[in-house]
Amino acid sequence: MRELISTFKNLPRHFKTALQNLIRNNVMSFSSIFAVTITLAMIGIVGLVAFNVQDISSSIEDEISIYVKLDRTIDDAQAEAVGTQILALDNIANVEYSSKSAELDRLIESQGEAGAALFESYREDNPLGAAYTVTVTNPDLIGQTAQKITAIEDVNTVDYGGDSTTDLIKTLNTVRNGGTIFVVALGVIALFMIANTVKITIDTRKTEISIMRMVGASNWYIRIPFMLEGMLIGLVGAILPCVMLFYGYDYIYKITNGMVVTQMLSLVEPGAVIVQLVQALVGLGAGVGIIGSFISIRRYLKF
Amino acid sequence: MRELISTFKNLPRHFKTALQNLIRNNVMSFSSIFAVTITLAMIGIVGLVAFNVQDISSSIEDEISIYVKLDRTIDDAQAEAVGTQILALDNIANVEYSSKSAELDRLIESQGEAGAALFESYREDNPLGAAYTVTVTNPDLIGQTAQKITAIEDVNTVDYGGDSTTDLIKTLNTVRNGGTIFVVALGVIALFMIANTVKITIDTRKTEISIMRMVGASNWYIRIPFMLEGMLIGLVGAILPCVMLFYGYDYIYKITNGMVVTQMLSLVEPGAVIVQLVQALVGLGAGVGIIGSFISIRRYLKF
Amino acid sequence: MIRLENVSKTYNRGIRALNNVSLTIDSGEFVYVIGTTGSGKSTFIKLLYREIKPTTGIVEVVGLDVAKIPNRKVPYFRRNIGVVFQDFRLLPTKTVFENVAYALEVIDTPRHEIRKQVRQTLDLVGLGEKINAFPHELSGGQQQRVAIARAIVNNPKLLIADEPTGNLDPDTSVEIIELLEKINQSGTTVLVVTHDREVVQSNKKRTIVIDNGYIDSDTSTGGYGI
Amino acid sequence: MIRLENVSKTYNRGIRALNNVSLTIDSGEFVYVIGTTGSGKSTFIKLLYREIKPTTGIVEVVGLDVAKIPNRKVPYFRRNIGVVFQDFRLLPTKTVFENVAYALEVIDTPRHEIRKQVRQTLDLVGLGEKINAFPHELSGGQQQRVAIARAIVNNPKLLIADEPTGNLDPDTSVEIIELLEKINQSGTTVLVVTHDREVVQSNKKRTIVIDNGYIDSDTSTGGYGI
Ligand SMILES: Nc1ncnc2c1ncn2[C@@H]1O[C@H](COP(=O)(O)OP(=O)(O)OP(=O)(O)O)[C@@H](O)[C@H]1O
Ligand SMILES: Nc1ncnc2c1ncn2[C@@H]1O[C@H](COP(=O)(O)OP(=O)(O)OP(=O)(O)O)[C@@H](O)[C@H]1O
Ligand SMILES: [Mg+2]
Ligand SMILES: [Mg+2]
Repeated sequence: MRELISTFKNLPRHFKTALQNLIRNNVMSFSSIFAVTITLAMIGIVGLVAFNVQDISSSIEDEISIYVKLDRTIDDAQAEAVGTQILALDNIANVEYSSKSAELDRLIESQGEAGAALFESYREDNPLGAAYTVTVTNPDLIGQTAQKITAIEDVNTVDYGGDSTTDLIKTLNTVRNGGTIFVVALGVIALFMIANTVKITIDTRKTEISIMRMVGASNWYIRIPFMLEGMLIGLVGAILPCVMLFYGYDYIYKITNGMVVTQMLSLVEPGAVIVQLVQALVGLGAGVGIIGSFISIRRYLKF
Repeated sequence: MRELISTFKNLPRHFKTALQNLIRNNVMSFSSIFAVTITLAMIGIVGLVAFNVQDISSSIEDEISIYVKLDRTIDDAQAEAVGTQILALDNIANVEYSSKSAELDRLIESQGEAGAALFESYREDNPLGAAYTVTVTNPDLIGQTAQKITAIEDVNTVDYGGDSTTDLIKTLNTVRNGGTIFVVALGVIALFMIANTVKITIDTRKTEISIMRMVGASNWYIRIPFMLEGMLIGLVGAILPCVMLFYGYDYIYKITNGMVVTQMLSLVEPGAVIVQLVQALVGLGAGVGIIGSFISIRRYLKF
Repeated sequence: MIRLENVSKTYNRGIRALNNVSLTIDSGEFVYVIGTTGSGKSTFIKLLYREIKPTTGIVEVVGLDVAKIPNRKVPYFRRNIGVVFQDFRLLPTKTVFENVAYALEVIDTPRHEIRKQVRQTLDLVGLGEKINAFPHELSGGQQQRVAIARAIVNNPKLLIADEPTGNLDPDTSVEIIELLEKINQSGTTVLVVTHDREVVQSNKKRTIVIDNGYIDSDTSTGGYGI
Repeated sequence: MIRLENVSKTYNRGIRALNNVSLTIDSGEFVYVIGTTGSGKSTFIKLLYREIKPTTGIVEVVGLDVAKIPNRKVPYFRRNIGVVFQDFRLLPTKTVFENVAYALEVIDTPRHEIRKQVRQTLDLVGLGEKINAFPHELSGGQQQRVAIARAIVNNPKLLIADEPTGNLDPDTSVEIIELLEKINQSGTTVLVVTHDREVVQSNKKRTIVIDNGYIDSDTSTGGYGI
């Protein structure tokens, strides 16, 4: 208790000590900061890529829809009724109507140059039914939803791409989950890296620590400056990666107009994402620095 | 020269020294080896993922094809002539013929349940032309190839998905190039990481180095054991990641039967890839260890 | 102040540095410890401030059984003791002033107090003008005097000095010994390990002679001086 | 063997440790360097084996202008000189044997030669049984004797010893000085920095007194002894 009060009272002095050590051990400090910098840069880059992969995969999912063909014998009111019933189901995001003649247009168009010659004659007595294009909120359940729609009266066929779409969705999920695991794994590795660097930095100063204890410094009195030093190393090490991410991504976003080659690979807007990432990096750097110091110094506070 | 001869003559002794130092500085050595281990593990994982992404993206490209519809008035011989002309073009990998009636089957099938009712009547006087499905060797040039096919007589329409396919191809290229840049960047970062660790390890022994010079040890005599030690750190650090990759990937490949969820995401076969990766990791670990030591020790051989 | 009871210290590989040592040193005493090199003098005093623990026997200092102090409490225990180490042990990244001040900072001395006392003590050991130098910028004797200053700056109850004059010329040595005596007169118990025959002979004090890990003689218990 | 011409050494912050020193020491001489603490003795000898370079003036040792030796060649130059450092400078991860052997290994001495000579030398300084100990397992005086053994093991042309008896008891000191004399008699030039008045007085040799960076007296040029 007395120790704790003394610790807080001495915070300014500890901070000064931490800063001094950082400057006076310049070679070592530089190496540690460098290690933190490249580790955080790595986390930053991987994080950004992951964000974008997530984003792209959701936008691909957004394009997935169920194509519902209605019986061609029903009238407009009945067709509308089907639309209402679909909307009433779970997992429906949006429903778009396409009339009989719009469907014929589509068919003709799909047959290319020959289309008009082939099918224009059907215009009078359209053999096609009207259709709905249905988008869902949770693509994982698209199969079930399609089945429910099939059960609705006056619905002729329901098409969502079947297995190939479920496969695509599963694939996207795998990519996303794999990506998350990958980022987390890299993150953990990187944090070990920082903690290890801090550990080495402290190892080189074990004599110093033992001298401090010899002279009567309590464990917290010794620990705090080291932890603050770890924090400073983390913070200073975070500067470059943060600046790089902030301006670098902005720059890439600007010169590509927000897309990589095509609309299909559109980039996440810089703003919020970058701010989040920067916060994460600064937090990680400082946090791991502090905790790493705390843990590493432990073994030297025993003699 | 004399120095060089002496160096080689003393290699066994230097090796013993390196090994001794590794063991006697156990805490420091452990930290360095740990740093190398996690760095190489990272490179290994990223490398494997990259290999698989490359592989998957090429197999997606393999599926891309040009759909060539022929005039419906031509006879079989003429159709065959078109096929020969297509095959004569550059960039053609494969050409597959689909007769008029096969085309009608396809149309009927595409219209679902209503298809037969709608189009079966056409069977007698088929309004559709025969078609070729053409796959290309270099998807990047698919647009040009399609254009050349269009110019062939008796070809009615040519469809390769137009912009959306070119977009897909560009996207895949971007993913591949981006992936390569990403892997290389991470690799470089990781190597800096190892070199930095070796540097820290040597920094902590600058007094030792200066004592050696005081006692008359030539620069090479001092340097060699440090370089060997760096190599050992690299080699020992590579063991775990290599074992992990070797058995880990094999395991994943076995339990997934070589595919992640769907055929679309099939995994590269373990064998050769893993052997290459392991070689790369071992080489990197040892190489960076040696070179890192060489460079780091430089500044301490001056006093 | 100090009580050893049948204390032995065996290092690993079976090196017996101290054998069955028993002695008592009272508060306020001034004691010399002498003996040939490697006889166990440093081992003896390392036991007192708990750099090492005895293999067998009991070491009691300022009323505490030293071996039983929990690790966490050791620094508090050490605040009672000022130690001049044979190998100085200065903090390499701190200046002379900061090294000496550190012993006061850890016991929460107010800043102006620290400044005053550190300056005074450094003047006392004759290092007034080296106040901002780093240890590696000092000569051997100067480093030794910084170590002395640090040991005495917080007025410890017990002052232990391992060869405090080993790197000093005879004149400076005499000054330092006189300083230690002055500190002793103000009530501090002082224990000095030394090889300096002149020092021991010119100041007739209690002298403990250690030889090969045994107490060879102790003038207070009827042994013989050199 | 050694020639200094108007040598001055100024450390950073303008600390003048040596002022315009000129002297010559011939091959085969035995010279004591004495002076109060901080007077510049270590600075003087650090100039000789090029731990530092003079600010002005010329230092010539074994016929070479020390300041002009390229960095790469410095170790070869140092093979002519055995140095006992004031702070020992033993390699912490090497045993006593390995520390001493190192000075022979670097000059490609055959292995059985090394073993023989190291053992002999360690016996000579009285450390025969500590052969496999690490420096941190030794007492102060034992470390000092390892440093001496390392300095003499390769029979250097010039032997420099900075306080070789600072951590030794009087009897061991005498033995070490006798050892240095024996080495001197076999032709090696010996330069000893010491505070030990007894040593200087009992062996009447050329004595250089340094005071505050100046040569205060030099018995060979008609100065006075202590
Ligand atoms: N950590 C250690 N491990 C093993 N042996 C040790 C250790 N420390 C000291 N010794 C041995 O114990 C014996 C006594 O050592 P100590 O340091 O107490 O001697 P000392 O009387 O202080 O000698 P000096 O006057 O040379 O300083 C010596 O033989 C020494 O080699
Ligand atoms: N690296 C350095 N930077 C600045 N000043 C230094 C440095 N080394 C020594 N000095 C100063 O130079 C002066 C002479 O130091 P030197 O080590 O030569 O003394 P010395 O005669 O060997 O003393 P001692 O007997 O105490 O070992 C001292 O005042 C010392 O503080
Ligand atoms: Mg001792
Ligand atoms: Mg000196």
